[in-house]
Amino acid sequence: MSAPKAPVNPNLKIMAGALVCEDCELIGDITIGARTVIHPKARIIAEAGPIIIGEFNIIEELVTITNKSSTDANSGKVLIIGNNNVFEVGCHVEAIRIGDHNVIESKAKVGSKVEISNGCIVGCGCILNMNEALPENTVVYGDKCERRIQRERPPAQMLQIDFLTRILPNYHYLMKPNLNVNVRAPVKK
Amino acid sequence: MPHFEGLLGDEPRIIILDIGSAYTKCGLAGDTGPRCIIPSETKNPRNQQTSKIWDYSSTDELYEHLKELLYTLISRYLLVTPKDRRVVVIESLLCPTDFRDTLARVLFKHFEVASILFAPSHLLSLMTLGTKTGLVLDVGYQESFVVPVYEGIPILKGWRTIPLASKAIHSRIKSQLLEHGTVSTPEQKHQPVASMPDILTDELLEDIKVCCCFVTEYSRGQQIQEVTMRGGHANKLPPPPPDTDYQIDGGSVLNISGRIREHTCEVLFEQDNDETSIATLLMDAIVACPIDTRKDLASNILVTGGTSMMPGFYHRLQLELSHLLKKPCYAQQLGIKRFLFHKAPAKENYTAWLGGALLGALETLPSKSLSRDVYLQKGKLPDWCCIDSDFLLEDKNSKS
Amino acid sequence: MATFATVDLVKYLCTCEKKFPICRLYLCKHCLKLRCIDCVQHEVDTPYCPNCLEIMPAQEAKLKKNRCSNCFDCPVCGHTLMTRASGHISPNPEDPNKSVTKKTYYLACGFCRWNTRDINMLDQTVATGNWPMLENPHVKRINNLLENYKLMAQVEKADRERKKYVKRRSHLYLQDKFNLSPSVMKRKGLSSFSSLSLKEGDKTIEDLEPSVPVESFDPLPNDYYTQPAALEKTTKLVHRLSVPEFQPEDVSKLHPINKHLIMKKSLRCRECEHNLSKSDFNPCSIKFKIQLTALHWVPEVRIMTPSTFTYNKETLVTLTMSNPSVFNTTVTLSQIENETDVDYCTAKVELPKKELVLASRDEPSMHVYEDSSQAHEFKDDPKLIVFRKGNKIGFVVKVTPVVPQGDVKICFLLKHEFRNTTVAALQSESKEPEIKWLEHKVYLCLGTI
Amino acid sequence: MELLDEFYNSSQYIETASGNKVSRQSVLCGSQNIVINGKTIVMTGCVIRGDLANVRIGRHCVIGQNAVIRPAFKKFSKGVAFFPLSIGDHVLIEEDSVINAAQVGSFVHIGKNCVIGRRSVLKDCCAIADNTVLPPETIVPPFALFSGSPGKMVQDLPDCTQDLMTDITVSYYQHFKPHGKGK
Repeated sequence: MSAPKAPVNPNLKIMAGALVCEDCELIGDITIGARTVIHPKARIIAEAGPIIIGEFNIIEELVTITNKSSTDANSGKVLIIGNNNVFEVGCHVEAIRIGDHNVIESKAKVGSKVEISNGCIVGCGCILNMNEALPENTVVYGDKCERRIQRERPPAQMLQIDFLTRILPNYHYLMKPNLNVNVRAPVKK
Repeated sequence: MPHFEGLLGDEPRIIILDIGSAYTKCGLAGDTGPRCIIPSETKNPRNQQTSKIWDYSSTDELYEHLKELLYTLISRYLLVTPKDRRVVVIESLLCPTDFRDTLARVLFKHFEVASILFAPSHLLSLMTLGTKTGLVLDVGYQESFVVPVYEGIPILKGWRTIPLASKAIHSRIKSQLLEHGTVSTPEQKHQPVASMPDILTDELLEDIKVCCCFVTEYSRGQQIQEVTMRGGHANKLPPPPPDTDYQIDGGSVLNISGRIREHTCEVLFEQDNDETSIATLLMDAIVACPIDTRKDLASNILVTGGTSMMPGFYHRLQLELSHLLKKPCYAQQLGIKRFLFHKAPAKENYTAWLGGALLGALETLPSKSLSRDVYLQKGKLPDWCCIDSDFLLEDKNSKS
Repeated sequence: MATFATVDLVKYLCTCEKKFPICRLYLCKHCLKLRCIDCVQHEVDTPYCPNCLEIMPAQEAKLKKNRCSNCFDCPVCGHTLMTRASGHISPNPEDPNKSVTKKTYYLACGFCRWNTRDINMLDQTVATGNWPMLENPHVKRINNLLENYKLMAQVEKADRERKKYVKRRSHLYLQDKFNLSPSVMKRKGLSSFSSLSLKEGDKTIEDLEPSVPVESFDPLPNDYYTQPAALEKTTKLVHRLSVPEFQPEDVSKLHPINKHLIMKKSLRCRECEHNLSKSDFNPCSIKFKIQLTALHWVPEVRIMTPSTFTYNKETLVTLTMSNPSVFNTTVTLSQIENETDVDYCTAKVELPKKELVLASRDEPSMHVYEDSSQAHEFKDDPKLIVFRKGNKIGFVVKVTPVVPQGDVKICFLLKHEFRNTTVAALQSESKEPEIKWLEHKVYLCLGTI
Repeated sequence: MELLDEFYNSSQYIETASGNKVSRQSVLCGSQNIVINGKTIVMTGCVIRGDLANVRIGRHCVIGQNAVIRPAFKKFSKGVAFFPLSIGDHVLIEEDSVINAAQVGSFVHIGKNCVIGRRSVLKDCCAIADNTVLPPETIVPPFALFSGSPGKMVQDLPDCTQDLMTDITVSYYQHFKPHGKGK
């Protein structure tokens, strides 16, 4: 387990109640909302513009979220991720915007021209790179990225967040929430 | 209840097999439907290449592929021990001799089945109705095939076939897409399909046909043919149905124009240079039959084959026939007034199979089948078109 | 998947003249011949559900059409459905002030997220079973037909019995029964079915209602001409064909599909009818009651490292050979006479002329690193035997490609000692097992030029 | 084909008393909850999440580069629980695969870039082809090869799978050598 060593990122804003493991890479102007859990080895890179992550999101290990607005029109825009989203192990997200209650499953890739509304599931290994907006409650699944509309949106992961908030501090160095403060220091709980 | 188990298990159930040119239907006698309908192809587990059963260059190749296909059917779907079981094979009258010879070789030599009965598909289809007379139209993959059957006997001079079926629709969709179709990919919108013809796999064409296309109604069909076949002005076309966006994978969208959706199935009904279509096929078959059988045939039409499940097919066929009846060439000859259709208690694509399942459940089956002993002794199969093929029955008689 | 890709480089010739990697071959200990999956009999042992891994007795499997009654597949993507519970709060019928939580269950797919509520199937009150089954709407009609045909078949059989006694008349008999014209008579192959079409002379069918013909059909609904194809509401062909009897076209008609069983099978030698492989009864077990895989009895040849080849130039190639037997085994390699098939032999090969002795297989030593003392024990020629490690040796062959391009393929005859331990054990305890020599043709693909 | 020697930088790997070789660039979270039984190789970039629940890995396993071993959670009416994850002996997991299973038996081969869904159970002697996605709660019976997305049974494995897997994992360990030592 590596000792706390991440360089201080002055543009990183972590709301009180968020749980951000120290052992991950957060580059650029990033805001992390309350009760969001970021597992170790996640990478969030605000390259072309800021990234704002809402509340109650789970971002698992080896996830990469990049603001990489590829077209000129989007350049410099903020990548806003809503609430109650789950980013599973190893997914790659470069979307324009992500709403609420979405699940991006393991190894899925969401390209930089995609807008995800609410209640969508991008299945394991599916790749979305068209210039498109996913309608609400879309499920993308399978070898051929087939789609269907589900009736109910995926449930919120409140219980899991509660559990993780309890358990992760026992094992990991965490970044200290710094709402409205630009100074942060690693703290071992 | 071991006693009951013994009773049930005494007679191993007969395998009913129908290897169609696109799909294979397989199941057990006495069932109300086949256990599986799978593509008639085999997949090489090493390089994932599929080979179609009917595309064979030699009987040795066919032997290997049939063995593979039957192994899958028996061990994955039927879960039975093939040895010493009886088999009913449903075959078309047009089945090539080398195919049935090879199939018999695989079944007898490799799987060591007890007996095989080769049963003609149109007779089996009629069995599902419980009638003895009818005009059986099979619209399958390769061709459409009509056989008049009167009092249980096929009228051989009445059979007609035409290479208009699924395959023709697929190639029509393909050529239309290559001509006008567009694909939108992440890189570029509305590229012509012709720039990436590889995306048009057989599977995709089939799915487009199933999900997007339909058989249009008679009057619209006539208007369309006026333009596409006889060079009428394009503004005479009926307003086409809306286009459909078809997702190919996560990355691209194929635009299926309304014209493709409506026009492609016209291939079955267009009367080209020879003035033949599926409808004229039926008419000509009736004309070729003895005059006293015609009325019975026309009022007992049975349509089988997966392609006839296209939406709108029956409605169109019925109107086509009624209109043909008004044509002088048929009106005078036929002397019939109407056509009546039967619906079998099965989906069209397994009607013949169901007939096989009925036949296979009867106790007379052994006496009609070719047993392995006789096959090994004679080394060949009887065939309906060979006069010397009576040996099967003769042999049976002397044996029984 | 390296393990399963490279086994194809070395193949052994089965007795049936087909080539297989050694792990797919069996050695019949009674015929002492190699057998492959193509030349053995496959028999159904026990059907079981691949999901709940429970055995279903063969009779029950037959009745249930080889489908598990508790596990279901998703009709959309084919993945196994999960049972999900949900709680409903409803007022207590006895005490209106209190409420009770009632648990109900539904089936849901964890992959495409289809669930039984999508098709408005009612939730169940128990977790397993009880899901309504679809029934073929034509069952009654088909059974009626079947009953009738069975009756006719009986009549026909009785007729034939009678016919035996009046054999002379049989031709005439057929003629007046079917009114066959002579031209049709020639085609008995066809007419033999005619007796099954419902004509049975005096015997008329009482119960069977005739099929009712239809004169006209409804035109397509107007939506076909005014709406785009409703792809999300239409099933694909695979969905339809996975339930042949129903073939729903509308997504809302999809129904959970009972999981298809798979089976444990046993293999039997076609010649001597002894079992070659019979697995344990329990579906979870990986043990076998009988298991005669060739890997346990025949020395396995492998290629040590990939080599580069040039046309007409001699290259040294190291092969390895390992001994599966618990005895030291002597092996000789020789050229295959008259191997002319260039498809399998594209290079000249010079093989070790001396006998090779393979040390016995000894489980614990397999995990130990190489031991140079072994080389002395077996007096190995270091030019020939590159290394010796437990039951494995590395030896050198000289390969000269004789084709200018393509794969370099060689073949040779492998002759090895074989001690039939099981039979020996049966005969007597003290006797040394009898030594037999077995020969196998081995085909190797060494690489490309 | 015999396996080729694969050399690693001895400073990059820790060899334990029981013969495990664990990359320093792997992440073992909650290492007190992780049991690795011996002669198992954990390669660079692996993540093993012992912090969520206990993880037990048997003998002679190979965990390829960037593989993630992560106990799966399940929701109950009164909260969530992460299921302990156990992996048997002689298991080969190739690179970039994500294992969220509840149980992986012995003699199992998992190809590259697979996702093994939550609470899946892989019985002994089964295999998962490259790029397969097994959805949550998939059961893989013995001697089955699963492939595709969703993973489905495509083929039977040979009866001697146990011997093949033992051989390949043992020889992988023997050929996994530090720089400078051995041949």
